[in-house]
Amino acid sequence: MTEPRKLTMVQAVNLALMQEMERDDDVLVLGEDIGVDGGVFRVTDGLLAKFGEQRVIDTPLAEGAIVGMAIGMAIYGLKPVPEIQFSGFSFQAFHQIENHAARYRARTRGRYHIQMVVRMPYGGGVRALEHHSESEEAYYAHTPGLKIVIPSSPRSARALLVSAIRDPDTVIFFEPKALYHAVKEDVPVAEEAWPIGKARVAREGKDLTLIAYGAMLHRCLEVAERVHAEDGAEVEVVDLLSISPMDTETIAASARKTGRVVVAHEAQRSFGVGAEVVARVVETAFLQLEAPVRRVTAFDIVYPGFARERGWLPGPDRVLRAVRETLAF
Amino acid sequence: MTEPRKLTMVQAVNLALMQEMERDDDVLVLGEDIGVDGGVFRVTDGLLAKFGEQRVIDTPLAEGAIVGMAIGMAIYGLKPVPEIQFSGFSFQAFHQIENHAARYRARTRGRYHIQMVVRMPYGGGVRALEHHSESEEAYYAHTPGLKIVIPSSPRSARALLVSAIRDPDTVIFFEPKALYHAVKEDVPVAEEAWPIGKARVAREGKDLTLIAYGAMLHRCLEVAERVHAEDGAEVEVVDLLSISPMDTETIAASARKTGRVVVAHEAQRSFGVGAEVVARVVETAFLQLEAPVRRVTAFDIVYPGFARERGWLPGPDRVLRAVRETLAF
Amino acid sequence: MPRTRLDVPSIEHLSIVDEEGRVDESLEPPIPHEDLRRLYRTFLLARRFDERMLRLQRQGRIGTFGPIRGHEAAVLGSIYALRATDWMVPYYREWPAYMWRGWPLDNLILYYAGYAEGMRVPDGVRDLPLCIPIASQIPHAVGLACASRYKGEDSVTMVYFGDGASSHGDCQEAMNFAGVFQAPLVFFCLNNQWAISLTRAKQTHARTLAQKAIAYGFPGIQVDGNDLLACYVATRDAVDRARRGEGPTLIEALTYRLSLHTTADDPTKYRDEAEVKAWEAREPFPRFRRYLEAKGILDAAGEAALEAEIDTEIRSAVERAEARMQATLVDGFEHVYAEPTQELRAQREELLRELAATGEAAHG
Amino acid sequence: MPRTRLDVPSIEHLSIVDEEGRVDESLEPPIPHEDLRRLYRTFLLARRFDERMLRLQRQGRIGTFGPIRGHEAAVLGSIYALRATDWMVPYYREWPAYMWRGWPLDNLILYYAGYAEGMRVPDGVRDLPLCIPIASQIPHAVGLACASRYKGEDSVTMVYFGDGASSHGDCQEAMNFAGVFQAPLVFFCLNNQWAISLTRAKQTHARTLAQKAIAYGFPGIQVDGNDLLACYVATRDAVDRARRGEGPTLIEALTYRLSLHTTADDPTKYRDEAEVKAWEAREPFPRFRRYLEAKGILDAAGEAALEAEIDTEIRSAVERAEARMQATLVDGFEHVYAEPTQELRAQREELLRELAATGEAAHG
Ligand SMILES: Cc1ncc(C[n+]2csc(CCOP(=O)(O)OP(=O)(O)O)c2C)c(N)n1
Ligand SMILES: Cc1ncc(C[n+]2csc(CCOP(=O)(O)OP(=O)(O)O)c2C)c(N)n1
Ligand SMILES: [Mg+2]
Ligand SMILES: [Mg+2]
Repeated sequence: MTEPRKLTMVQAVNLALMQEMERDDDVLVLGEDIGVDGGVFRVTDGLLAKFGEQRVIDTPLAEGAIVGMAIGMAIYGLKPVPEIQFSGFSFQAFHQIENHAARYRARTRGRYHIQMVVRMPYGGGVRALEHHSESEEAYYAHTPGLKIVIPSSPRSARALLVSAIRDPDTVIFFEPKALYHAVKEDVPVAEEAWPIGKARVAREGKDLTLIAYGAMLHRCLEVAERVHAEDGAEVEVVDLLSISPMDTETIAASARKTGRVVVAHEAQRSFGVGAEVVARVVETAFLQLEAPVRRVTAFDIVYPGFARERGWLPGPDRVLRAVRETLAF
Repeated sequence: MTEPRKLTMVQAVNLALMQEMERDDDVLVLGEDIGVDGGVFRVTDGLLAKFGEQRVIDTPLAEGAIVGMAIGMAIYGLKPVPEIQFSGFSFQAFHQIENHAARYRARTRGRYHIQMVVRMPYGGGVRALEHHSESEEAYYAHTPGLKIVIPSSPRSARALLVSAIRDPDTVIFFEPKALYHAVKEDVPVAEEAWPIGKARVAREGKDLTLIAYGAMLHRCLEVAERVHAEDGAEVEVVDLLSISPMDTETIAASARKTGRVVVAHEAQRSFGVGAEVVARVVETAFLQLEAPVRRVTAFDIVYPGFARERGWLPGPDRVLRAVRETLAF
Repeated sequence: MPRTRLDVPSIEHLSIVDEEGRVDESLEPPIPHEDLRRLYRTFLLARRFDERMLRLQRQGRIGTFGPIRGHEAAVLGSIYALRATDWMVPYYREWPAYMWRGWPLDNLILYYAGYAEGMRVPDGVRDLPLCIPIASQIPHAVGLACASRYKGEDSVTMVYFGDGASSHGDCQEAMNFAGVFQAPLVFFCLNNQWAISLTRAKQTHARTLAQKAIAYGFPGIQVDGNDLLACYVATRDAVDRARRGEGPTLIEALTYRLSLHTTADDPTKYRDEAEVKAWEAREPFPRFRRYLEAKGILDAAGEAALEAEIDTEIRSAVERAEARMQATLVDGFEHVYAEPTQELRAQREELLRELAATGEAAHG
Repeated sequence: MPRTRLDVPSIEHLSIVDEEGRVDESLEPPIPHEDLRRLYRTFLLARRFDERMLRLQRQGRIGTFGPIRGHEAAVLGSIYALRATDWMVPYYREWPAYMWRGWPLDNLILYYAGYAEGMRVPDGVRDLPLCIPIASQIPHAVGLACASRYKGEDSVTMVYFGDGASSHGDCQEAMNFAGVFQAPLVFFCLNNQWAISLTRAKQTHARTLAQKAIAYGFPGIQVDGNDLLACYVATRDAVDRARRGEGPTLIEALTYRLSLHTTADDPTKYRDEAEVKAWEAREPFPRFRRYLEAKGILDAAGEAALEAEIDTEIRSAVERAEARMQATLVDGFEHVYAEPTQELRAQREELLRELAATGEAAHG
């Protein structure tokens, strides 16, 4: 029981929910199909049997009301963890998040606050129809009062979800669905909580900084290994983990050291998270920069259907080319 | 009748609507209080009397249905111009815009398209409560399939709204409400349409590029004059007009010429339009850059109420400091 | 039976004190005189405060706000049915309820002068702040109601909204949730016949708003919203039912927005003075006063004293509010998050440097 | 009259052919035999197509999709009441309607194989593409209906949605708009008792979905959704009323999702096989076939031939679809805007350079 266990991300998220619900009666989950069905990805499997209908609430089909109801629960003092079945349907609740979740603490000068984690599977790579494959993090990240967290592995998912649930502010927790079953990782059974707002240097290097998060991280690590093997260059890979607050210090330190930066994400390019990374790099490491900061992203087109998804998602090849060109600049 | 007339932006927008509705029976307007009341800012005044209830539609209070209904009309082939009473309530319709308006052409491979202009007053400076003073353009700009237009004066409002109405794609048209009555400008009575996607060099200069849009433009022009008078430096001021598509060519040409860039907007800083401008400048003018690109924006805080609005909105002083520091870098 | 008629619940209209002040004694609730006196005082206070706010706005001392004249009986009749441990979720015409529940008046003035701190709900008071995005507060009430029940409390939640709000998805989704979860919740709709310039008739094709409850499977009732007693009785019954675990109720209170939508509004553009006059004749204040007079609760001397007392109370609230109008933008960096982020700390420094450079103590 | 009962419209249930195939002749609509034959053919085609799609999915030749087994009578009965000039707004269980309205089968296969071009609605067909975000298509139907009327057409719009969708704000706002604008519109709710794992009973506390129409002030009716004739008659009446300018109707068709929610779903997690069995006994296909047999429209020989014909039709549709599965991402740059933007042209170049570099002809 005290040994770490190899878990998938689905199991790791489930573990975090189980343990936090055991630990704190005020934590509860709600959403579509999260109870009897255990969630369409089985992330909430077993919670209903263990915690009952008052804490594992199958709701009617209405995202606005799910999040709105959760906000009311948080005003009361509970710690709801609503699930949006797919991030593509989160805009149905966006007004509740922007109008209220993000503002309630400021609006009432601290009298109330919204301790809520909105969980949602996001991202591509699972051969799904539109609205089931897109990446929406940038829409949320622009909103003061919210925190945006994106884990990249079972262990980080578990450790960050625990922190998100305990965080007194609203956290939008994007779960890269391509990773739900893709990798297994040792996850300690004992409590583990990682700080929100800290990036992680996933691989050290001195020649170029490659910044990513979620499922892209793995493609970037792959590229770093390949560049090491084939070109002898050392790519430092930064896993953001928290999109907002963004860990400017870690980014800046790495950028100042390497002078060359590439940022990669699945979302379309323009007005995305990559732009913010570029801006912060320019603001904090301008004098050390030896090449323009490159963005490797999906193209600015509507999701083209999964038959065309492989080219739409930025794969290792595209990252590799950007890295090589930036190294050669 | 053929002479230009001095109009406020409210009158200029009204003129564009009048003339386009006269010209094309398929153009119609809908929204809350836009008929009998003529709009809470009087922008649609007189339209009901002239075009009747079938084309000037006072709707029940539901932004999602307003935009959703307009999308249906556009699928049919009409050219609806829904109004959202304040941009702060546009998230209530955001799912309709992101899920449908932006995607319908791609989804049906061109069989249907959404020729619709969603008009909304936006921005601060009018001593209003929360949701009535914020700037939401970045949320929309990240969405492929949409165009985002922000005029900066009566004439540009008229000429761009005409283009937006005729544009076969969905345009989100943000009207800077601080400018509704603030300035009068000559507006030609005869048809005038400016291309969407083109920025305008509002003032030429060789020493620094200052990029802005909407109400910020005027604060920036003021700064440029002051820098000219007090420091003898020539600031080039670029008025974006179209946030998406963004006119990278104009930005790049100016940045390459001056080597110093400051971008200013009312919206909060992080993940905003400014970040995208920085990214494009870095991508297109890296070798000419002599200073980090600076962002002058609202702080990343929740709208603090209008008693604190003056400090929250980036005023000329803040722009001036950024310009001077960038010139001195 | 190939064509079968299915049962549908019925909808009632309730009135107790009519326009002439005649009381239906079979329905008259037994309200202690002390409470009637306090209700009357709050009514008068709300009325005078509303008038003073209009003057403050005209003088530029506060910003745009929505007067509440005409809504007092509906709000007070309903809030009187609540306990202090019950939750109250308003939109923006419920000042009388705030007053009833012990808010300092200066908070409201401060808020409408552009100071967010006006909406710091007083400690211990189970009210939510005003809510500007129409209908968006209604799902919160479902959450509060279910949370209270989950924590084993027997408290009830009441949420207010307008006729306009009833068209919004947020309202309709919330009612459906409340029905499904049998939430201890009262939906109180202030149908004041207008949503800015849109009449009730154009807001929905349903004959009543009360009948919308049928869509969600719980009781709906229409009351005379200018009749404080009827509003009280309907709410009391709904609150009792909710407290007993019998689920939500929708109450539609028929009243009228006698004043402007907000101070930015010009109703002559869209409504007939004659209609306003007709409703002025039905307005709740004289009716409630007549009821109290008949009960011997009010007398002329007492009223003059009360007016003077209220005038002083409002005057000192304005003074307190204006004394609190000390804005520094730096405060805006608090309460964005529980702990300021790295980025916010940096931006706060930026602002402080800027203030130092300009020599300004604070930004207005 | 201090407590008055207000009138509320009533709700009817309609059935014409019962589970044993007995026909209520007083209600039986006069459908030409040729049409009955075509309806039957489409029904069978839809059924066989659904089965084939399941196999294709299991073989990995298409992606996730939602089988439609059990919904055919409701969809065909209702779509039969529409003219070609009327608009049809589906969600995703209305393939029989697409088939009825002339869509090539290969489009559906193509779509579910991940090719957006499958949803290029055939020219001249007034259908909308499938809609994935639940209920979000419903307001579009209001727009189509009002637009048709504005252009002086007498066409009607029909929109389909599920029991789950009825809880969504988009649905409820749209119904309210339709009532206010008296839109020529039919709301057709396929109440198949489940929304993935949520039962009808937990979707709303209302006894019927039909009664939700009362909230919006227009007629609602419940029909046996496994009875093609009842679905037709209810829709015909609603369409006629809409065409005459008498506004919208809500039809709730009681049916059952006999298969999986989608191929990614495992219903054994949440529902009882006994319930499915009970509904299998009521399923629409045998009932409709029995009705046609009694009319002498079907015979065994004809049916065997029809099965063979349909098999060939589906087989060749699969072939055509697979021949069309030629993806290049470059196509994705088309139809984002009417004219590609400067930025998109640049990104397209980027992609082409990338393809040239890797020597790939196209990205899958
Ligand atoms: C979501 C949203 N849309 C639009 C507005 C602008 N607005 C403010 S009040 C109002 C009318 C509200 O009418 P009703 O609900 O009847 O309340 P009343 O003001 O009549 O009391 C509108 C449209 C808003 N505040 N929120
Ligand atoms: C807005 C939205 N939320 C959630 C989903 C995920 N989802 C897909 S189908 C479905 C259930 C739909 O139920 P119903 O409306 O009854 O239609 P049915 O599938 O039963 O025919 C859900 C929750 C979605 N597609 N859209
Ligand atoms: Mg109203
Ligand atoms: Mg269903």
